[in-house]
Amino acid sequence: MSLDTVAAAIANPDLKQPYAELGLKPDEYASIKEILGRRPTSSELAMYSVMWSEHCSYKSSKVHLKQFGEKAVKTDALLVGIGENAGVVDVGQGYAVTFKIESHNHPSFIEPYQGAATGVGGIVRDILTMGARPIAVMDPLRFGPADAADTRRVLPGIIAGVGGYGNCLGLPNIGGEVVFDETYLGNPLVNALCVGVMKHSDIKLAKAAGAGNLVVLYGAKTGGDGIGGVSVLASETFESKGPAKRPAVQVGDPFVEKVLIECSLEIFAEDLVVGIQDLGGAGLSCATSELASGGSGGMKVQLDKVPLRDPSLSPEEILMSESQERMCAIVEPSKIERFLEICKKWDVTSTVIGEVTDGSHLEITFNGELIVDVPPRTVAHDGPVYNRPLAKPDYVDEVAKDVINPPLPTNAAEIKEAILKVAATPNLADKSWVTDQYDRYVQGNTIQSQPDDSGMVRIDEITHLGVAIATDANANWSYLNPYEGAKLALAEAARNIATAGAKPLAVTNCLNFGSPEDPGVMWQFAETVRGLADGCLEMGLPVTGGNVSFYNQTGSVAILPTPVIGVLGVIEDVRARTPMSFTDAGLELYLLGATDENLSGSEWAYLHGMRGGIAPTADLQCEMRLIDLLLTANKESLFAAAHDLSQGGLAISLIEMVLRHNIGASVSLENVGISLLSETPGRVIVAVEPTKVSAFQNLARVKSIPLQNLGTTGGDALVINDATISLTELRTAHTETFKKLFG
Amino acid sequence: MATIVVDVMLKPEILDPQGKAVAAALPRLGFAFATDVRQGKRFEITVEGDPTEAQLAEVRDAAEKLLSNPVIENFTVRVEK
Amino acid sequence: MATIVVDVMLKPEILDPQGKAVAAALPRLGFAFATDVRQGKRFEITVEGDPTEAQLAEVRDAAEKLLSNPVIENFTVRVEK
Amino acid sequence: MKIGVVTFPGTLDDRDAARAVRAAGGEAIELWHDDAELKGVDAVILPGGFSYGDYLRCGAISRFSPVMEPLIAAAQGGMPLLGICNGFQVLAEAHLIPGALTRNQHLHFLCTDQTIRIENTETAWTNSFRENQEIVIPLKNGEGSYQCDDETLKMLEGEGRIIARYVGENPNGSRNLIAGITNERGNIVGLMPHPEHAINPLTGPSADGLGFFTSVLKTLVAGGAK
Ligand SMILES: Nc1ncnc2c1ncn2[C@@H]1O[C@H](COP(=O)(O)OP(=O)(O)O)[C@@H](O)[C@H]1O
Ligand SMILES: [Mg+2]
Repeated sequence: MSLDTVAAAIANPDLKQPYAELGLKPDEYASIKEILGRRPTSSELAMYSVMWSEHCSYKSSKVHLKQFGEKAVKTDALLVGIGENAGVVDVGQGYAVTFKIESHNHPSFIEPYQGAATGVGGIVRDILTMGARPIAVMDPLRFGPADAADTRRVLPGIIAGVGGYGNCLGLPNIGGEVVFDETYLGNPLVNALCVGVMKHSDIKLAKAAGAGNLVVLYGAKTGGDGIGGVSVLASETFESKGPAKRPAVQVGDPFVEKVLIECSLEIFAEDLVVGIQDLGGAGLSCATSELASGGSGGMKVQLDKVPLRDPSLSPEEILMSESQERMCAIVEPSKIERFLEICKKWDVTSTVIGEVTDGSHLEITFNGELIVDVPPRTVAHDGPVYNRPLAKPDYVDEVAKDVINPPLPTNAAEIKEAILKVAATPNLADKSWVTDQYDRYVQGNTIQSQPDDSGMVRIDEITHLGVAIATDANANWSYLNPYEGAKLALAEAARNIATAGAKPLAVTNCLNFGSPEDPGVMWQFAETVRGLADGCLEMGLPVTGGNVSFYNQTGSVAILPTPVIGVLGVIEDVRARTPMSFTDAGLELYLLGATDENLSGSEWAYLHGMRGGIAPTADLQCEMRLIDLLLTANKESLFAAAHDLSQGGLAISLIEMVLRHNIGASVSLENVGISLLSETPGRVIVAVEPTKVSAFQNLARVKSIPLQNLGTTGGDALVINDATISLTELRTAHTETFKKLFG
Repeated sequence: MATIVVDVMLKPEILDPQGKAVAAALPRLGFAFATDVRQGKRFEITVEGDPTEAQLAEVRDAAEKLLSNPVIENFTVRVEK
Repeated sequence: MATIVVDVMLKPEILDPQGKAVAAALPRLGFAFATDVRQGKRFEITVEGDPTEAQLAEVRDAAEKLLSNPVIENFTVRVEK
Repeated sequence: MKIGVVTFPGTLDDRDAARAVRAAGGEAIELWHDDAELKGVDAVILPGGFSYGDYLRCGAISRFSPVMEPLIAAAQGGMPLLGICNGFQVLAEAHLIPGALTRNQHLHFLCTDQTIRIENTETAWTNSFRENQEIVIPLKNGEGSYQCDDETLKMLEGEGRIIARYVGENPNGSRNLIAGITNERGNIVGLMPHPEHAINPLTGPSADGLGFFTSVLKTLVAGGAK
């Protein structure tokens, strides 16, 4: 095959190019020609096509995501904001923390194990790239119905992949979600979060500054993995019959990544890099163009120097390859020797492939011939921006008229039946079958993990400083009202870290939606972003980064709008956290927050085939007072335990609390059905020692949070009014579901 | 009784971390013979009597559905005496 | 270039949970042919030129030291055309 | 007392093992797989993890690391050596203890708070425990099923060399519920669950694991393994 060079592009301007096959629209192709003043070479076309894909360019979402910057509160806690690989937050004592969520949805549908594994690998490299040591991962997941055949194919593979990769890297898995809904059949969601910690002085950025500095590619060799993979793939809707294409699957090598992490951290510790970028979606195309545009723009790369696993790869393919476990660093010539030496110690392949120039173009040669000559910003940042049409879909007003009145339990037998049903339903059942496949202990700093409200890790063994993270999405509410749904998910995630006594500091998100070319989906998306931006502004929390995943739909049926919101908080002394459940009998149980009768979007309504109604309205002022109360109570050690209420309402929260340490409780409830099954936001159960009750009541009064006495802890059963459910019976119902479904 | 062997190997273009690790370990132990190593799976399936053509077709079907992952792997089926 | 194949199987007396899982899954998919399934590993080692006797001896040595664990596994070495 | 902790490429629990050594009152010394020296340590821990990705077989590649040569010699001479999880697998691959660790019978990675019973309290690593003391420490692995032939099993049982057994349901299919074994002399111990992750109830299920590390310090103070 002959090499398409810049000279050839000039000499042969009318060559027909397969831009459409690469996913570019005619006007996008035209604007590439305009930028370059000639037709692109095939290598340039490859670069533009992957970098201008929806996945890499955010072309449909950009105009909306701007709000996160525009509406943001100014905060000194944000050391690095949106735009870098991941945002960085000051957590005090000289420490900074970086965290981010990414999706790997479509690859995980095609090859569940490798898709999920490389999803974890990718987000971990994003965190490492900031200069941080990765310290934990989380995995919010969504699947089709639990008993669907394809779920049985997809779920075990995804769980094994998340575990297989994360366990081998030595990253504790401290939380996640497993939710089932019909709309995810054929569109499972695999979101992966990673959090890392560093000292302020260690922050690294993706910029290639300083003419004469060297461009070093290190890590795995480059193969044909996922050529046109994530990027093109993530931009295509699956036909109802199955995937439109079966491109080469990326296979992860967690061992190489583990070594890459240790090697990189040693390199960072000796301050050997000027800039650094991981290779993820769009591979070298992305890394070189982003690094170059982060600096003055000038960079020369000799593509033939790239070490190959498959020697038959063409230059276009080398540029597009998404081989995993690779990093690209900018290194001063005086430091290169030491850099290569550390790579050698860890047996990591490292190669100088180019240098930073004082020009303004990214120039790539192959065997001495110029094949790419572009202003790098036009590749990395100046991609197309679409203001896609949006329209409120008809269903929204339709389903708002639905009357949501599922049958509610009233007598003892019905209460017991309802409790056992809630305990066992796949969305609320015990997830140990999943989480027991994940190492939660490695690194020795895990304070909380599943099934706690949030994950918590210690970051300093001397001072006991720690961070907590929770991720939440309530797609049922987002479906009814995406604006409120986003705020409610934010509030829930914040509450989930506050119950433990951690103060919310920053937000990340992964926005999973159907096709942006559908105006209804686009409306859901726009409303979600508006809701999240407004919510963050009101709560004073910055959005530090995130990810958008579009085209999660089969035919014309999109997934429920699923904005997964992650909130990170700080706790000064992890030893003093408030645990999720009690270890003593004789404590008083209270419910904080008011309960209303609306069952719209609740699990109980869903269990009765009802999906409509009107979502609750988020009262963020009230949520903030509640968070305040939780933090104050934690400081004053008022609570023996605190546990958030969300999907499944009081019923599931009580079940989880009594089963945690096998200590029962007796509660008496008026309007028992609503009390147990309503999912009104802004509520928390707390367990209080009798001697601390009056101090606690005072605090609740000061914060204007309604409270209700529920009962007391103790015994070997959950007693609700006159219904008694033994802990043994309850445990069986709660823990058998996943074993029965997945073996 | 006969044994049907199904060999399952990663497709040549797919990364094989295990094979790579073995290939890297061999020279460290002083073995210089290998230019490449790929690691796959071998299934030994015992069947009653002599395998029939129909049975082999069934095994091929099972190899495709269960024993291998056609997205990333190839397989071969043969009878071992 | 030639390929030397090393097959490594668990000794018959050692429990093979993977083989057992496959044997249990086959009938669930409607495949009734297997009376037993064992799962092992297959290594494909590429060498330059035609393998010599000395090279094969070396491979056997490597199979014994590295590719298999003689406490639980047996191996065979052969040249594949 | 200096306790060496070996890091192979892919080792994960080395920092935790060192932390446990310090918590017990010892001094932890880092040992690097590629250096054939033991830096004058009095005992060594091969920690958990996925050395070389656990590719091929767990422990099979690391077993040939340069550090293993002096280590094997020292251990054969009586120096206390503890292999935890991946370290246990390395010990088995190096034939310092009999048997092998194979895929969990249920084929999943399993991370759980596991009750084990300490049945031999005379080894260099278990002498702080009471006989038949039951403790809870994390078990986390994909290939923790202990297998050996009948003869070996008979010998291990007969000589009291099974130092710890799983209590309750068999978590991985190990023969006779074996969680850990020792060599004849009692200085080398292989253990599947992780005592280094149970030194403080804040970060583990208990502090029960500390006993393994205080045991070896006691052994060393008393003049080495018997
Ligand atoms: N939903 C979102 N909310 C906030 N920031 C986002 C969102 N989606 C993407 N971003 C940010 O936009 C930037 C551009 O993303 P990109 O360069 O594609 O990052 P990466 O490929 O590393 O995920 C990143 O900083 C990312 O955090
Ligand atoms: Mg990135």
